[in-house]
Amino acid sequence: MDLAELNAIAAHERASRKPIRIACCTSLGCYASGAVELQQQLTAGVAATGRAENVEVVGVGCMGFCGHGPLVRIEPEDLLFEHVRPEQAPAIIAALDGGPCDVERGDPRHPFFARQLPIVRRNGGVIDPERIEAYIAAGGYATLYRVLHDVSPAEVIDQITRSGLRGRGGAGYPTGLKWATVAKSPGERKFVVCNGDEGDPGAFMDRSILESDPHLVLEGMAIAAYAVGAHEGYLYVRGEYPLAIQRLTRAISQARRHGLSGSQIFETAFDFKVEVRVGAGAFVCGEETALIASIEGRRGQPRPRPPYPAERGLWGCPTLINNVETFANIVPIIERGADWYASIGTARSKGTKVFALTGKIRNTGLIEVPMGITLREIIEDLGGGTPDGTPVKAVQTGGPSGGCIPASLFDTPVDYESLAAAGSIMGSGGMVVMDAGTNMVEIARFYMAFCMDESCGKCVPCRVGTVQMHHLLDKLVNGQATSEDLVQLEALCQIVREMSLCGLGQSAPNPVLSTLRYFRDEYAALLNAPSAAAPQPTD
Amino acid sequence: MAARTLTIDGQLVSARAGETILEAARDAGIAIPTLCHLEGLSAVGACRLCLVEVVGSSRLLPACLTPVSEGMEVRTASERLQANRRALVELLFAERNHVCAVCVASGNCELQNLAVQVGMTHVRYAYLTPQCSVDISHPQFGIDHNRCVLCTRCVRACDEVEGVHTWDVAGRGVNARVITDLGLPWGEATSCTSCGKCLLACPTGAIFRRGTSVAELERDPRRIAVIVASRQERW
Amino acid sequence: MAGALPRAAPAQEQDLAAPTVDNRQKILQATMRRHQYRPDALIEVLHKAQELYGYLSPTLLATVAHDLHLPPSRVYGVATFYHFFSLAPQGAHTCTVCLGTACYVKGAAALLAALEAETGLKAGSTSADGQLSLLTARCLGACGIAPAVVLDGLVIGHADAATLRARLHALLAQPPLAEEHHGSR
Amino acid sequence: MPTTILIDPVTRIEGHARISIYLDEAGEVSDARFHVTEFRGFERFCLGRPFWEMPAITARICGICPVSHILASARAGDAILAVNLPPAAEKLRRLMNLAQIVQSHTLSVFHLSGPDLFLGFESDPARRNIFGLIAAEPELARAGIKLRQFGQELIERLGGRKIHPAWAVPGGVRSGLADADRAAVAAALPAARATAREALARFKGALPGFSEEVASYGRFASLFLAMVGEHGTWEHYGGQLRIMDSQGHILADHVPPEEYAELIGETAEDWSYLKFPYYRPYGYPDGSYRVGPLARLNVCRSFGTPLADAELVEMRRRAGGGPVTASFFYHYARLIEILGSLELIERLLDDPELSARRLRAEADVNRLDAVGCSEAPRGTLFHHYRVDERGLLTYVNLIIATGQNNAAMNRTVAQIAGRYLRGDRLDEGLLNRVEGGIRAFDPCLSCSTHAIGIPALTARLYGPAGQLLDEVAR
Amino acid sequence: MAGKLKLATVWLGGCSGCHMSLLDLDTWLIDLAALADLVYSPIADQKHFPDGVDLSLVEGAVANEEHLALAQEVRHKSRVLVAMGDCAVTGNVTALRNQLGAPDRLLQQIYVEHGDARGVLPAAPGIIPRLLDRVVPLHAVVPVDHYLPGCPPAAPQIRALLKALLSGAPPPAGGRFG
Repeated sequence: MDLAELNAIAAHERASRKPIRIACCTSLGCYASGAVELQQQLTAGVAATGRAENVEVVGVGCMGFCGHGPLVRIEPEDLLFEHVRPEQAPAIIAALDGGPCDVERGDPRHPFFARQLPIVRRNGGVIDPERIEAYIAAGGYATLYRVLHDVSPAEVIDQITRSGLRGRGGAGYPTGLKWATVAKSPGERKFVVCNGDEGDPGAFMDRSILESDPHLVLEGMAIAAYAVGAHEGYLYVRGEYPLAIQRLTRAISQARRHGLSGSQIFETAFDFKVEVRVGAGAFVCGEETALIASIEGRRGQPRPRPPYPAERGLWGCPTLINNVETFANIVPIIERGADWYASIGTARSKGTKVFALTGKIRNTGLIEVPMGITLREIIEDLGGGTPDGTPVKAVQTGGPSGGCIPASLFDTPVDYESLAAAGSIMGSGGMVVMDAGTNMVEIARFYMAFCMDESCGKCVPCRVGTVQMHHLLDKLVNGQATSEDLVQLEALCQIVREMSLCGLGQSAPNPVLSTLRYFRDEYAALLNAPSAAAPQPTD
Repeated sequence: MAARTLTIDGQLVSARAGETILEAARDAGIAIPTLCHLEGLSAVGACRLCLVEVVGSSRLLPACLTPVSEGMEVRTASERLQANRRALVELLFAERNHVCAVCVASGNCELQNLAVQVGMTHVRYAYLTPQCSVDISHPQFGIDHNRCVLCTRCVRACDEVEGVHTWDVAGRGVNARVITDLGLPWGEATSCTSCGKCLLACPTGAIFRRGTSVAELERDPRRIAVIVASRQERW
Repeated sequence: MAGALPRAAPAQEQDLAAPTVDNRQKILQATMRRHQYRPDALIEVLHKAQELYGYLSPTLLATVAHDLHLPPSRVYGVATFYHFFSLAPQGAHTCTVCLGTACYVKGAAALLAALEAETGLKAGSTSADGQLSLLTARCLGACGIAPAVVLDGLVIGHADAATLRARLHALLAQPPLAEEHHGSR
Repeated sequence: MPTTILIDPVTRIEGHARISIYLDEAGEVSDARFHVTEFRGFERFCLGRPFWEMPAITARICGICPVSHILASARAGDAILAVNLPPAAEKLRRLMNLAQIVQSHTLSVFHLSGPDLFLGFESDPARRNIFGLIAAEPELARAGIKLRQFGQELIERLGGRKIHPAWAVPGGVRSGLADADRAAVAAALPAARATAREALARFKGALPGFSEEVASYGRFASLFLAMVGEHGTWEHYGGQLRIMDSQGHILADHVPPEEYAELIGETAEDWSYLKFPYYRPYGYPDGSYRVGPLARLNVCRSFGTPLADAELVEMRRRAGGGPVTASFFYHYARLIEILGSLELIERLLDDPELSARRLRAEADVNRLDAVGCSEAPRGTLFHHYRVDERGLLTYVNLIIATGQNNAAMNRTVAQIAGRYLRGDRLDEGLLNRVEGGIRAFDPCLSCSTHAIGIPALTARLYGPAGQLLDEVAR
Repeated sequence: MAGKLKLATVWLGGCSGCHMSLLDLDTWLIDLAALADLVYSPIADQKHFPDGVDLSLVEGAVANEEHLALAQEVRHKSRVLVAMGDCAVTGNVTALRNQLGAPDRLLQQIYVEHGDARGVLPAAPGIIPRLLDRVVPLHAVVPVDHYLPGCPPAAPQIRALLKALLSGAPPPAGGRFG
């Protein structure tokens, strides 16, 4: 493969496009709602009505408006249809002629779409994620070509550093700095690992990216490998994402066939072989040292850091670990320049962030917005508030490691520091909206149950502390807790946070602490008189 | 070997480069509580009892794994650390069914000693009272999961010293259990050489010799280090 | 309102053929060979083994340990660490309720309770006749269509108790499946 | 018009109990129930544990007679191993059991019943305790305290601690008696013996004044069960079972303890956590029997030591010959056993074999079903275990002395109430008598329910329809 | 009598070993009698727990309804409350039944399956107290001022604690489980 071939593929792909395109979302949400059959019906309908010359039906990646799926978009008219059932295919085809159509219509100019700034999701809902040609036609792999031929590893790292990109997995560590550390770390053998173990319940950004644009991630990884001097990579994807795994696996073999992965990429001396590793249901494997253990085929138990994986990672070798969204940002940054990227967002949080907007919200789905947008804008403008119009009470960000932010703080800008100051974290991007009917203590208990179940069991504070905290929250929810129990709960939060080995344990108390901070009255209301807390006799 | 000078609890201590804070502290006669640590075995930093404060680090660091550095300032016994350690020991006592009064290791138990060392007067947390089994299918040894603290010293002694890896941990979280071979009774573990190093390494009464009655367990975990050292000597 | 998901196991290689009772062992061997019997392929191999056999029996684990040159206890430790692996046979049919946050906020707990009441099964258990396993998941990433339930690999979005009850009845009314089946989740 | 009187709780006994007295429509006592209110569940929660740990676990059934449980349990363990103990181990175990009989009986006689026996049943309730005895009879009290101390210290010298020594184990014992300890014990013996004799003398002197109590505190015909030695002598360890009726007929003799189940059945009542054992051939409740000091002295031919035998002859004479049926004589028997135990201790201390080094027989599981038996201070104690082939317990049954006296205690209460109850009112006098009657058995409810409890007595009187007529708590 | 402290000892779910250890103070008991009046104890005759007790030593775990009520009464009426021995401090052997779950099954096995054919379950409301679902240490139901571990605590430890508390000094630290 060389540049000419790449361009030829792109040109051919573009040339074979038809004037009218019916794009049918085939990402998980729509997929699960019958999108495959719908796509078949549309294809058959187009053929049956003799329009195959002018009209193509394409399965595309996630359009983001998951709560309204299956979604169908007709281009170039930009007609959006929602909740489409397979039997409605003829009606949609009829709509091509402006005929009557009783299929539910969406508004592509709705703030949900209009307020977004797709960078990593730019191909989502646009290209067919199962065909490398579609990606190449959208400019794919040209950046890798340019990097391998014209840019030194140091320059790549410098660009990433100057872009201000920070890790999208949660902690927000400066990506460029991490790359530089791995690049500097001595070692014959280095690894690049993509963390696709998106474990936060209520988060599906990475799934969507992998399902919608797998090559974007692969290309980003290859650039990273080039920059840090690695020749092997792993993509660790949770086993709960079979569709993403399937598309990713297909993408890798396509890339290999096209000489875009493996040995001598683009006929340079650069080798980069990447393998998919499928997780097997362990949230803790999102923690990088546990992830490493899992890739090595061991129990996903973290080990204390330092040493950091950048120095000692997979099999003791320097290892770069970034998450899916981080890698998806690489190509756009290199393509359009660090300055462009750094112009988006806030002073310390650059670029965009993808969020999964779920819970008691009208417009459920996936959004990509510039850093610095306020929670209110996301929830009210893009999200449209609660389905029944009642006030939103709080939003939970950051999953089990995050916290609940009350409506009174919705003017908080979404950036790493502001969210942390509000007692939560950016996390990987889950946003679960809660209305007045939500019991915040129950939510805290829900997350604690999660952490308890997902604790690997290695260190004492997390293994036992989460169980004890859950027990106390259980007592609270059941109205059996005393004020002493509440004191003990808070003390335990502190202990587990300070003493735990890894991020799972250290952040497990966060949902409790943040709900205590903003909704202490709900805890207080559940307290019982001390005497009633005594054990009850058996019957 | 280059020397490093640091202060531990205000005391000026000199240590070899590469030594851990724990080693330096013990050489200087400063006791830092440990449980999962055992000289002769790799350190895993799991029990968290040896966490110390290091000036300049926002997080607490495990003394068993953190190498000393020049000018390092370490505090091993701040009020916060002591309170947290006590809580950890209480959490351990609450986790399984530790009944010192009727335990084979009573009087020779690191957990029982830790309770004294950290000043635990009682357990503030709810006892979880899991249903744990006792396995005495091995002709010589037995394991009582009621008394296991999941320190994995048996796992490491078996793997690193005996070189067999009969032991490992199964399950996760509070449901984790040490197991032999495929989780079958120990007596059916064909990989076991019956060397007894797991028994030596165990800090509590979890692993014992069959026939041992209450408060009768005799074993000296320090022998693991002796075995390791004498091996190095030979090779 | 439902679409079948591909199998969870890695699909990076083409299988020799559709698995049958007779060639499962061959397929498993081929998988290990492709990984050059490397110990770090353990999880991949276990995925394949479970896909082929439905669950990881002691014999199967012993074979994997032997062929990958791993201590049996390590194989057992890994197999029990990850929620995906099952050491006991699963029901002929599986019903998995997602308990991710989005689903939880939208009533997944009540849904699960209804299913437990309906089937008489506790979450995580299999009926005595081996026909149905009632399971839970910690977020399928299908939050956009919460609450989500997976019935025999079929994702059902915006699930409600009445619909599920009807579907379950329909499923269980079918003639019982043969003893051998290929587990998929 | 049946009526119930409830006495709650019973004081100065080892355990939680209350008493109900039922009156029939004529106002006569129709029944009495001694309710044991504690439960601990040893028989169940020990399952799945190795039998080697059982001596120490079952010791925690009772802090007063842990040694009895330790020994019965260790003997069951011996039987599982199917070994013969080194002779020294057997002798050391005997020594400890005798020490325990001394300390436990002393506790009963001085600390618990002493105020009744030496100060009188009518003394001030507020002073009716060991501290009251200290105040009123300092010398006697001090001597009693020291006698108990003698027993406890001997236990400590053997087992390393006074209470719950982890010492006797399946196959033997863990340590011997150092020469210095042996000498110290020997040196303390004369004073102990003097106290025992003094107490006996005081008791005998007061006995004529207790004629009411002798007549009515549980004086009835019943069976008696105890262990006897080879020649029918008094035995406390390693003997065989004998059952005798009040006429002195031996109904069963030299029954090995492992065949206890053929002799003894057990049943339960819904009003007590204490089970009801009975002599199987006679059925329940006809087969109710008594155990303990009085039973031991009734069934044995002789004690086997000079001082005790002389006292035994005298007691039998005072009781009118033949088996003694008055439960008040439990106190008497207890004092004789203290004296006899001290004599046996002296004899054992002189045994050179006590110094042997070999104290433990080693073996693995050789038998899956085993019974261990010892004479606890309060009576015959059975530990019955079944284990799997590795030695994990699959079945545990414990038959405890006090349980075997359960029916007798009920009868005693009924007898006292029948004699002293006037109308449907409770008074201090009745309470005293009922408690005194119970105390003669020295019930150890920690043992009998594998439990322990609150220590005070309240009486309740119920009307015909079950309504509370009266309640007295002093 | 004025000036003498009021001492009580209480016995909940345990084996009485701690009380026996108290009696193992032997002749120091005579000294103790000079310092304090024993106003409630299993070895004394008072039927009701009196008001205004200065120091209460509580042996045993809380295992049934009556223990619970008594523990609360004792706490209410005592200035200083000591959990004496491992059962009161940790639940100890008394709490071993917790592993078997709620006590119903336990009772069934012991009284019916191990009993004879006419076996019945003890159940007489108001007469024999209902068992609590779980045996718990004393501090789980009432605030405790001092803890004295040991099974039982040895007599010298009890003496050291009593000496300190009776003289108003803080009790000695330490003590060991088991």
